[in-house]
Amino acid sequence: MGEVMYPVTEPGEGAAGKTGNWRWQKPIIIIDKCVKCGLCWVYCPEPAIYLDKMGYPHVNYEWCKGCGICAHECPSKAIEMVSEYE
Amino acid sequence: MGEVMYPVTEPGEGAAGKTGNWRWQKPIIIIDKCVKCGLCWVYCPEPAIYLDKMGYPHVNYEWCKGCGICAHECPSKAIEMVSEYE
Amino acid sequence: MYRPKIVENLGEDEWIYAGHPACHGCGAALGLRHLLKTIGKKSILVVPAGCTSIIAGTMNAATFNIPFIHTAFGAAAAVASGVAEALSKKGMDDINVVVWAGDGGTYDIGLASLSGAAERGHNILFVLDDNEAYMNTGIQRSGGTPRGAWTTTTITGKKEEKKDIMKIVLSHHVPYAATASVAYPLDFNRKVKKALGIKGFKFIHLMAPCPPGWRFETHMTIEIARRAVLSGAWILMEYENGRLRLNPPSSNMLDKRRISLEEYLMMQGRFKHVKRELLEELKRDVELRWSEIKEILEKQGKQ
Amino acid sequence: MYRPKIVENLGEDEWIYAGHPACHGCGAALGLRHLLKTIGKKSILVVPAGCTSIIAGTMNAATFNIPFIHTAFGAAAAVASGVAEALSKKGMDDINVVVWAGDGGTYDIGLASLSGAAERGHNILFVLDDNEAYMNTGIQRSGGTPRGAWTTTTITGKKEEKKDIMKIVLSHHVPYAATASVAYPLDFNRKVKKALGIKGFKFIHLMAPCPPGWRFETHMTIEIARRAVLSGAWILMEYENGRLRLNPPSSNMLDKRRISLEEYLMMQGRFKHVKRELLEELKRDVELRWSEIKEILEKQGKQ
Amino acid sequence: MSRTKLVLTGNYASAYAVLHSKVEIVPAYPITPQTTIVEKIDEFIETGMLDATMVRVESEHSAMAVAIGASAVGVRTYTATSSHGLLYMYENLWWAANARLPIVATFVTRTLGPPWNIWSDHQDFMTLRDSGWILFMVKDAQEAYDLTIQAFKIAENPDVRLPVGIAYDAFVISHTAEPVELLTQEEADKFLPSPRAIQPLLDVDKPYSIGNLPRADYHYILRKNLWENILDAKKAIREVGREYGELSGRDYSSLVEEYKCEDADTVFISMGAMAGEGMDAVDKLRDKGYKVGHLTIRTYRPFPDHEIKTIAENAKRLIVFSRALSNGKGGILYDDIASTLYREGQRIETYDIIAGLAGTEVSEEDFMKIYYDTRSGKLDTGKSIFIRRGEYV
Amino acid sequence: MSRTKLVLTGNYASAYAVLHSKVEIVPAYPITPQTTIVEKIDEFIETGMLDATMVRVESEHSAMAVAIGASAVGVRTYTATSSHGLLYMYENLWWAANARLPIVATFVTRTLGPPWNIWSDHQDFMTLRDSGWILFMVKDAQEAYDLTIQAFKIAENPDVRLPVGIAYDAFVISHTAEPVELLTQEEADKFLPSPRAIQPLLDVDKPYSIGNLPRADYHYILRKNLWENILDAKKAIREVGREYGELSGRDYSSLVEEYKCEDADTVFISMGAMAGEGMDAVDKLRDKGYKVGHLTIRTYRPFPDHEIKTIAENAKRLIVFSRALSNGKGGILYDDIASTLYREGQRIETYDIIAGLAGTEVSEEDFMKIYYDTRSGKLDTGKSIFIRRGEYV
Amino acid sequence: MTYKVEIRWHGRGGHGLVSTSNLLCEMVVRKGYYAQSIPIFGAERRGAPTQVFTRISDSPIRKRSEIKNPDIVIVTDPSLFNIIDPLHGLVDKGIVIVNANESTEISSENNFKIIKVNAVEISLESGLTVGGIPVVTIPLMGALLKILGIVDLKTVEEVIRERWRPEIAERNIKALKMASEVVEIG
Amino acid sequence: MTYKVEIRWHGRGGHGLVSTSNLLCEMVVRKGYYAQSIPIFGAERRGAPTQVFTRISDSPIRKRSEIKNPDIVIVTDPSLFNIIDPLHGLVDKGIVIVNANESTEISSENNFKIIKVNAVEISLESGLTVGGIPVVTIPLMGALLKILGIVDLKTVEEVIRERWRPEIAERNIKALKMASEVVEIG
Ligand SMILES: Cc1ncc(C[n+]2csc(CCOP(=O)(O)OP(=O)(O)O)c2C)c(N)n1
Ligand SMILES: Cc1ncc(C[n+]2csc(CCOP(=O)(O)OP(=O)(O)O)c2C)c(N)n1
Ligand code: SF4
Ligand code: SF4
Ligand code: SF4
Ligand code: SF4
Ligand code: SF4
Ligand code: SF4
Ligand SMILES: [Mg+2]
Ligand SMILES: [Mg+2]
Repeated sequence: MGEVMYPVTEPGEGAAGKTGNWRWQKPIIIIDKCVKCGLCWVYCPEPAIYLDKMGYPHVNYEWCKGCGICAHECPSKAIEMVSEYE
Repeated sequence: MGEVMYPVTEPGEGAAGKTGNWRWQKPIIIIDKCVKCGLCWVYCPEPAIYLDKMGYPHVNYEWCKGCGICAHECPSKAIEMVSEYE
Repeated sequence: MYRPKIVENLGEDEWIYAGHPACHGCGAALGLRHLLKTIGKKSILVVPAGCTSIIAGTMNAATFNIPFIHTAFGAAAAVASGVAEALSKKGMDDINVVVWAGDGGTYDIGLASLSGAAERGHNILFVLDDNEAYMNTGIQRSGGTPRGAWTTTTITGKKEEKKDIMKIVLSHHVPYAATASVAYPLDFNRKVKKALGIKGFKFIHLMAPCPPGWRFETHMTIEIARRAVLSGAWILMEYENGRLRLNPPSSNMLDKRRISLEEYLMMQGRFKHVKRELLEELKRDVELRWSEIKEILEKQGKQ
Repeated sequence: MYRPKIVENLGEDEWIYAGHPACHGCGAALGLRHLLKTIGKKSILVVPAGCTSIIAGTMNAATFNIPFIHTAFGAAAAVASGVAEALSKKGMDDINVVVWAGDGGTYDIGLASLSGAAERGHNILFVLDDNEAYMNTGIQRSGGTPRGAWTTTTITGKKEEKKDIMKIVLSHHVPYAATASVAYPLDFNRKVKKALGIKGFKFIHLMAPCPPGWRFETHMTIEIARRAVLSGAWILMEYENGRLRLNPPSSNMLDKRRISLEEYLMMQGRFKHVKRELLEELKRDVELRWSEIKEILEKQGKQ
Repeated sequence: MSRTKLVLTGNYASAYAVLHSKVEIVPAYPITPQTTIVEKIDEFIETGMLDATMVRVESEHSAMAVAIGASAVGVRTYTATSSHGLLYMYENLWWAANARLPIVATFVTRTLGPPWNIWSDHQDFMTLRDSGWILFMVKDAQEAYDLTIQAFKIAENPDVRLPVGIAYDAFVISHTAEPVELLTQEEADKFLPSPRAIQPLLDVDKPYSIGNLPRADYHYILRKNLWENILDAKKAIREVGREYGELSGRDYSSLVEEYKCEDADTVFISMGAMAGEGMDAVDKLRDKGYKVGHLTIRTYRPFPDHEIKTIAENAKRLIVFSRALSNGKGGILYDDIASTLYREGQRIETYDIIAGLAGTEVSEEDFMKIYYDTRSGKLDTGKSIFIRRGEYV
Repeated sequence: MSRTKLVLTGNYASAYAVLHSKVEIVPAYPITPQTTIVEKIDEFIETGMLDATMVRVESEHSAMAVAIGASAVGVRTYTATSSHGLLYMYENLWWAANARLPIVATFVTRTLGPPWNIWSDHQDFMTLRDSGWILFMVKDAQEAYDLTIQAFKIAENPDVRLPVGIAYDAFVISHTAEPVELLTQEEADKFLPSPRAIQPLLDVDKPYSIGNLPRADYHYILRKNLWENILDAKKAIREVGREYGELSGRDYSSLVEEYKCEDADTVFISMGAMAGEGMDAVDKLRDKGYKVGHLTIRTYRPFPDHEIKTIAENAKRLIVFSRALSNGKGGILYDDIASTLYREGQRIETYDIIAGLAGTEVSEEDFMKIYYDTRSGKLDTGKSIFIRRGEYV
Repeated sequence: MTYKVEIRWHGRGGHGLVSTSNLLCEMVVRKGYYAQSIPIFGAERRGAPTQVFTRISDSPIRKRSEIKNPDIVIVTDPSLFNIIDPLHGLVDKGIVIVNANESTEISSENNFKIIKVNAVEISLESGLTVGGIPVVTIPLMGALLKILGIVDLKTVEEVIRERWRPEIAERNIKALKMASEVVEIG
Repeated sequence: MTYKVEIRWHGRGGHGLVSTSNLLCEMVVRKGYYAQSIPIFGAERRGAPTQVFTRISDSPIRKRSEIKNPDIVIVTDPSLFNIIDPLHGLVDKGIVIVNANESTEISSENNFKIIKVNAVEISLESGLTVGGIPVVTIPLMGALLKILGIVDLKTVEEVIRERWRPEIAERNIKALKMASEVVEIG
C-alpha cells in the first residue's frame, strides 16, 4: 500500500538554484565609503546582503541577482555595479 | 436528423396555471366607495386589477391571488377581503 | 375614458403576464411589473438565479413579454456585458439591457462580476431587487440581510451588518446610482427612465419586501415598504455623477420627522426576537446613516 | 556589535530564504521579506495565484520559513477564513493569518471572496500586493491597472480608471485599513504590527513596483516606489475604525509640496506613450484624490 | 442512552451524521435541494447541540475554499452542495483532492441547467468521477446517515487522506422522510474519535509550504500516488464498513449491495434512489419465476471492478441504468462497466439504459418493461436506450 | 492575394484563425499557457486589423458568461482558457452547451493543481467530455488554425448549434513555433460567411425567455435532443472538413487521422501533441519490419466509435495512450475505447498506457518501448500501466 | 400476510401537508411499522395545488416513486376538485378523506368511500390556526388515524407532545380527537 | 537523402533565445524547409538558465519532444558551463557555437567542433543592445546560418526587414554579417 504523499515542501535556500548565476552585473561595496546606514540591507529583495559585527554590509554573491537596488539606494555611493561581462 | 430544440419559451398568461385558484380570500370592490385613485391598480403585483372606461377598478379573479394589498392600500376602504372558506 | 394621473404616468401597457408563480403579495413581482412598464419592449432582461427564476414562469408560458435570459447565479452582470457589447456590435444600441438581480446575486456571489462590469462601464442598467435574504432557497442570510434579522441560517439573528452595497458601487464612479422602493413606483419609474437616458453602468437599489421571508401577512407588502422609508431605515436618493440628492419623502426627513424604527421592524416576524439593546443599536445605525447623508449634502451645498 | 537603528527596528531575523525565483529587483519579494519579518514565525501565509506562486519556490525548496499555502486564484480570502476559524476552534488564536494577494487576486477574481471575508469579519490580515497588472501571466491589465498604462491587453493604454479598492474595502467597515509602499519599510512594518494587534478583518494596500511589468530598470524599484509617494500619486495613510490619518511623508504633502507626476510616470516604459492631454487628466485625478482627503481630514478635525 | 429511530429526510439524516461526527467547521452556501442539511446543522449549532463554526460564505467556490483552509489546519470539516453549486466550486473540489484533504461533503444530485431544474439526475455528480474524491451514492436516508459517519473515518485514514463525497438524489431522498436509526453519541465517539487525529498540513512548528511548483517528473509520481491510494482505499472502505456493521448491525463491508444475484441470469445495475425500484422489480419478476437480481453501486469511486467482474461471471445479462450521459458517447455507468469488463476480457449481453434524466421518475415498471424487452430481443446491446416513464423516446 | 506561410506558435495560429473568422466578441481572462492567444487577438483589435470587441473580464466565469450573453444575441463569439481557468468557468461551460450557443473556445491543456504546474496533461480538458461541447484535440499549429475556422462553421450549423472546443497541449503546441499556411481573408470569408447568419435567441421582435423551468418530461426530451444532435454532428464535421479540404488542400473529412493503419497488426491510439511522436515511432518500427500504425483521435466528442471499431476489426493489438486519469478507475481514453468496443462486441488485446501526466514528456522512445514490451508479453492488458520518460513507475 | 397502505395527500402550498405526513410516519414508526413520506417539489408557491405521498408498511419500504394507485386519498380543500382530479388512480373501493361540511357535494362515479371531515370547523374549535388560517391537515390526519387503526391514542399524544409546546400540543390533540370521533369505521 | 538538423540553445531568461530561434525558423521555412522552435518554459525569471530547441528538416516535422542529441549546441554565455552541462547528449563531432572571446577556455574531452563567437563585441559594435545589454543571440545565429548554409543572405535580410523597423533591422543585419565572417567552414 503506497504511503500518502502530500504536495508539501520544506523551506530552504536556493529554491531557484544559485540565483547568483543570474547576475549580469555585480555590486561591489566600497567599505571605505560606507556610513553603515543599513539601507542596502533594508532594500535588498533577496536578501543577499548581510551585516558584519561592525555593521558593515557584505554581499552574498551566491544569491545576489545583481539588480542594483543597493547601489542606487546607497546614500554615500559606496556600492558600485560592475558588469559580469568584463 | 433531430432538429435543434432550444430551452426557450413564448410569453403568455398563466405560467403557474390559474393563480386565482390559490386564493383563500377574495377582494370585493365596492364601487360606490371608490374614488378612482388607481392605487389598487398600481400596487397589484400580478397584475389582476384592470380599469374600466370610467376608471373604476375590477378584479380579474382568474389571476387574483387574494393577497389583500389592494384592500390595504385603498385610501377609501372600497375593497373588502372576504374569505373563500365561507 | 377616465384615467387617474398615476395610471397615465406609469402607463397601461403591461409586459408581465398575470398568472405567474410569485407568492401572494410579492414585492419583487410588483417591482418587476413597474420596471418592465418603464423599460418597455425594446429591452432585454437578464436575471440570475433567485425568486425571479421562478416568477419568470415555466416552459409552458413565460411571464415576461420581452426577451429574457436566465443566467448562472454569479453571472448576471457578465452576461449582460456580453449582451450589451453584442448589441452595440450590431448597431442596436437603442435596446436597453437590464439586469434584475437579488441581493444574493449582487452582494455575494455576483459581486465580482458586478464590479467588473461597473469598472468596464458597459451600457447596462443593473437593478438590485433587495429582499434581504436568499428567498428562493428558503430564506437564508445574505450579505444584504440586516443585522438582527432571523433567517434559517441565522436563527438567533444575523450578527453582521448589511453590506453597504451603494458605497461599493459608488466606489466604481458609476454615472448614476439610486435607491428606490416598491411603495413609491413613480419615483422608481422616474429613476429607471433617467438611468436609461445615461450611457454606461447604472445601478438602482430597489427595496422589495417579501411576505414569507420577512414573516408578515401578504397585504402588508406596501405598508412595510412605506414604513421602511418613513422610519428612515430606507432612504430614497440618487447619485448623478457622484452628486447626491434625496428624493421625497426622504428629502423631507433630514430633520428627523420620521416614524419610529419599531413601527417598521416590529411588524415583521423576522425581527420579533430583537431585544431592546440591539434595537437601540439599530436605531443608532439609522441615525449614523442620516448624519452621513447630511454631511455629504452640506459639503455639496458648499461647492 | 553595531547595528543601525533601522535594522534594529525591522529586526534581523529573515523568514524568506534567498535564492528564490523572483525577478531582479522585484518589489513584491522585498515586500514579502518585510512582511514576514514583521509577522514572524507564528503566522500562516495564504497566497492565491500570482507572481508569489513562483516566488514561493519549488518543491525542491520553499522560500518562506513559515507555514504557507497556495490557493486557487479567487480563493485566498476564503481559504484564510477557514484557516482562521479552524485555528480559533483549536484555541490557537495567537497565530496570525495573513493573506498576500496580487491586484488581480484582489480587485478582480478575488473581490467577492474578499468582500465576504470582510463582511464576516474573520481575524485575518489581508495584504494587497499591488503591482498594477497580472504579472505572473505576462503583464495583462487588471482592475488595479491605472488609466493610461500599457499592458499586453491594453497596448494603446488602459481606458478605465484604477478601481478604488480602498473605498470598496472601507465600505465593509473594517477596523483597520492602510496603504503602504516598499520604499517605506518602517511605515509598512508599523502598520502590519498595528493590524495584527486588532481583531477582525484588516487590510493593507502595498504598492510594490515590478521592473518588467512597469518597464523600468531593475535598480529603480525603490526610487519609483518613492516617487509614487513623493508625487502624491500614492498616498500613505491609515484608517482606524474609519478614521483617516496620513503618514509621513504624505502627511506633509497636503500643501502640494510634491514632485511632478511626470517624475513618477515618465520613468516607466508603460507610460511612455501617454500624451499631454491624458497626462493632464491623470494630474487632475491626483489632485482630486488629495482634495477628497483634505475634506475628510477637515471633517474629522471638526468632530 | 439507547439508540433512537427517527423519521428523517435524507438531508436531516446527513445533518444528524454531522452532529454525531462532531464536525468542527461547516462552511456552506445554500442551494436547493441541499439547503435543509445546512439549515439543520445551523440549528444544531445555534441551539448549542454542536460545538462547530458555521461559515456562511458568499459562494460555493468559497465554501470549498474555507473547507480547504480549515482542513489544512487539521480540523474536521464538512460541507454540502448540489448541481450548479457543485460546478461553481469545481476548481476547489479538485484542489481539495490534490491537496489530500480529508473533507467530507454531501452532494445532493440535481439536474444542470439551463433550463433551471431542481430535480434529480446524476449529471452533476458524475463530473467528479475523475477528481480523486472517494464517491459514494446512497439509496436512502439510513445509508446517508451511516455512510456520512463512515466517510470521516475513511477520509482521515492515514493510508487514504482523500476527500469523500456522499451523493443522493434530490427530493426522492433528500426530502423524503423515512425511519432512520441513529447511533448514540457514545457509540459514534467510539467509532470516530474526535477531534480529528491526523497531522495538519499547516503547522507553525513544521513550516511547510503546500502546493509549490514541482518538477513534472515528481508531480507525475504524486499523481500516481493519489491513483494508488484511491484504489487501495477499497480496503479502508471495507474495513470501516465492517466495523460500522459490528457496531450498528448494518454491514457496509462491500462496495456494492447485491440483491438476489447469486443465481440470477439477469442483473440490473443501478445507483441511488432508483435502486429500490430495481429491487422491487426483482421481487416481482422472481415471483413470476424469472431469475433476476439487482446490484447497487454504492461505492462509485474507487470503482468496484472486482465486484462487477464477479457478477458478470455468473450472470448472462446485465441491464445498466445510467442517470447521466456522456454527450457524444454513452450512458456513463454503462461505459464504466463496459470498460471494466473489457479490461477483464469478459463480455456478456449488456444494455445501456438511460433513465431519469432531468428529474423524470424511474419506477419498478421501467425495470420490468426493460427486462421483458431484453428477453424478447427487442433491444440492442450496443446502443444507448432512452426510457422515460415507461416509454422509449 | 495569395496564401502566406508563417512560422507561428499554436497560440498565434489560433489567434490568426480568430482574425480570419471575423469574430465579433472576445471575452477573455489570462492564464498561462493560453495568454498569448488573447494578447495576439488584442493586438489585432487595437491595431485595427480585426473589428471585434475585446471584453477584458474579471474572471473566467465571467468570460464564459459574456460569451453566453453575446452569443445569445447572435454575434460570433470566441474565448480561450486553460486548466484552473477552465474549472473556474465550468458552470458556464455547461450552461453554454445546454443553451445551444455556438461559442468557439480554445482549451490549452494544462495540469491541474495543487501543486501549481503549467505544463500539459489532458485532465482539465477531459472534465468537458460529458458536457455537450463538441471537442477537438489537435496535434500541431496548422490544425489549430484549420480547425478553429471549421469550428465556427460546425457550431453555427443549423443542425448542430453547439459550442465547440479546440484543445491542444501547453507549450509543446501552444508555444512551439512552426510553419502554418494561412487562408487568404477572401478564402476564409467564402468558407465562413460573416456575420453569423443564425437566428439569435434574444431578439426584441421575438420576446422569448431562455431557460424557464421545464416539466421534467419535456426537459428529458431536450437532453435527448442534444444527445442526438451531437451524435449527428459527425456528419457536419465530416462535411465541413471535406469542404475545408477542397479549399485548403488539407482534408479534415475524417474524425480521426489514420497513419499506416491499413495493414497494421498493432495500432497506437493517442491524441494531441504526443501523436507526432507516435507516428515517428511507427516509422521506426516499420523500418524494422513491424506492422504498426497510429490512430490520432482528433474529434473526441462526438466520439469516433465507428472509426475505432474499424481499426479494431483489422488490427490485433491496440495500445492506447491516455494523458489523463479517472482516479479510482482507469486511463480515460482507454476506457472510452474499451467501452466502445465492448458495445460493438469486439475485443482485441488492448493496453492502457498512462503517459505524460503533469507535463512529463512523451516521446517516440516511450512508444517503442511499450511496443516491444507488449510484443514480448511483459505488459498486462487489463491494468493501467504508468510510464514516465521511458520507465514504468 | 403483509400490511401496506399508500396514501396520497392533495392540498395547497402552505397547508402543512409535508409536516403532517411526516408526523404520521413518526407515529406509525413508533408502532413498529415502516413508513415513508414523499413530498413533490415544484416551483409552486403558497396556495398552489400540491401533493404528498405516504407509504406505510410492515416491511421495509424500498420504492420511492410517486404513488399512482393510492388506497387512500386525502383532500384538504374541496375546491381542489375544480382544478385537478384528486381521485385519479384511486384503487377500487378506495377511501377519500375530504375537508368538507356535510352539504358539500363530492361526486364520484366509482365505488369510493367518501369521508367528509369538517376540518375547518374542528380546527377553529380547537384553536388550531396559523395566522388566522385554520390548520386543516391535523383533523384530516385524525380521521385517517382512526381508519388505519394502527396507532393508539397514547402514541399519538406522545409524538405530538414531543413536537410542540404543551399549549399547542393540546390543541392538536383536541383536533385529532374531534376528527376521529366523526369517522365511522365499517 | 534527407536533411535534418537538431539545435539546442542554452541561454538565460531575457536573452531572446525564443525569438531568435523563431526567427531562424522563419528564414529556413522561407527557403522551403520545415522547422520547429520549442521553448522550455519553467518558473524561471530573467537571468536564469534556459533552453530552446530548433529542428530543421526537409520533410514535415512531427515530433515535438525535447532534443536530447543535438547536432549543434549554441551557448549564449560561457558562464553557463559552470552551472549546467550544455554539451550533454551532443552528437559525435557535434558543433558548439559559444559566445566567447578567443581567450575563453571551453574544455571538452570529446571531438566536438567548438566555434567561439565574440557575440558581445559584435553586438556592441553593431549597436545591437537592449537596455544597454548586448543582444548576443543574433551574432550567434549569424554563425549558425553560415554553418547551416541553407539560407542565402537575401532571405536573411528580407526576413529581418519585415520584422524590424529599418534602423534596427540594419543593426541586426550588420551583426549577422559580422558573425558569419568569423566562422570558418570546414
Ligand atoms: C452557483 C449557485 N449556487 C446556488 C444556487 C442556489 N440559489 C438559487 S437562488 C438562490 C438565492 C437567491 O437569493 P437572492 O439573490 O437574494 O434572490 P431571491 O431569491 O431573494 O430573489 C440560491 C442560493 C444556484 N442556483 N447557483
Ligand atoms: C482561475 C484562474 N484563472 C487564471 C489563472 C492564471 N493566473 C495566475 S496568476 C495570474 C495573474 C495574477 O495577477 P496578480 O493577482 O496581479 O498577481 P501578480 O502576478 O501581479 O503578482 C493569473 C491570471 C489562475 N491561476 N487561475
Ligand atoms: S544587487 Fe540587488 S540582489 Fe544584489 S545585493 Fe544589491 S540589492 Fe541585493
Ligand atoms: S547603503 Fe551604502 S552606506 Fe548604507 S550601509 Fe549600505 S553600503 Fe553602507
Ligand atoms: S388581492 Fe392582491 S392579487 Fe388580488 S387584486 Fe388585490 S392586490 Fe391583486
Ligand atoms: S384604491 Fe380604492 S379608491 Fe382607489 S381606485 Fe382602487 S378601489 Fe378605488
Ligand atoms: S419568496 Fe418572497 S420574493 Fe420570492 S416570490 Fe415569494 S414573496 Fe416574492
Ligand atoms: S514579474 Fe514583477 S512582481 Fe513578478 S516576480 Fe518579476 S518583478 Fe516581481
Ligand atoms: Mg434575496
Ligand atoms: Mg499584479
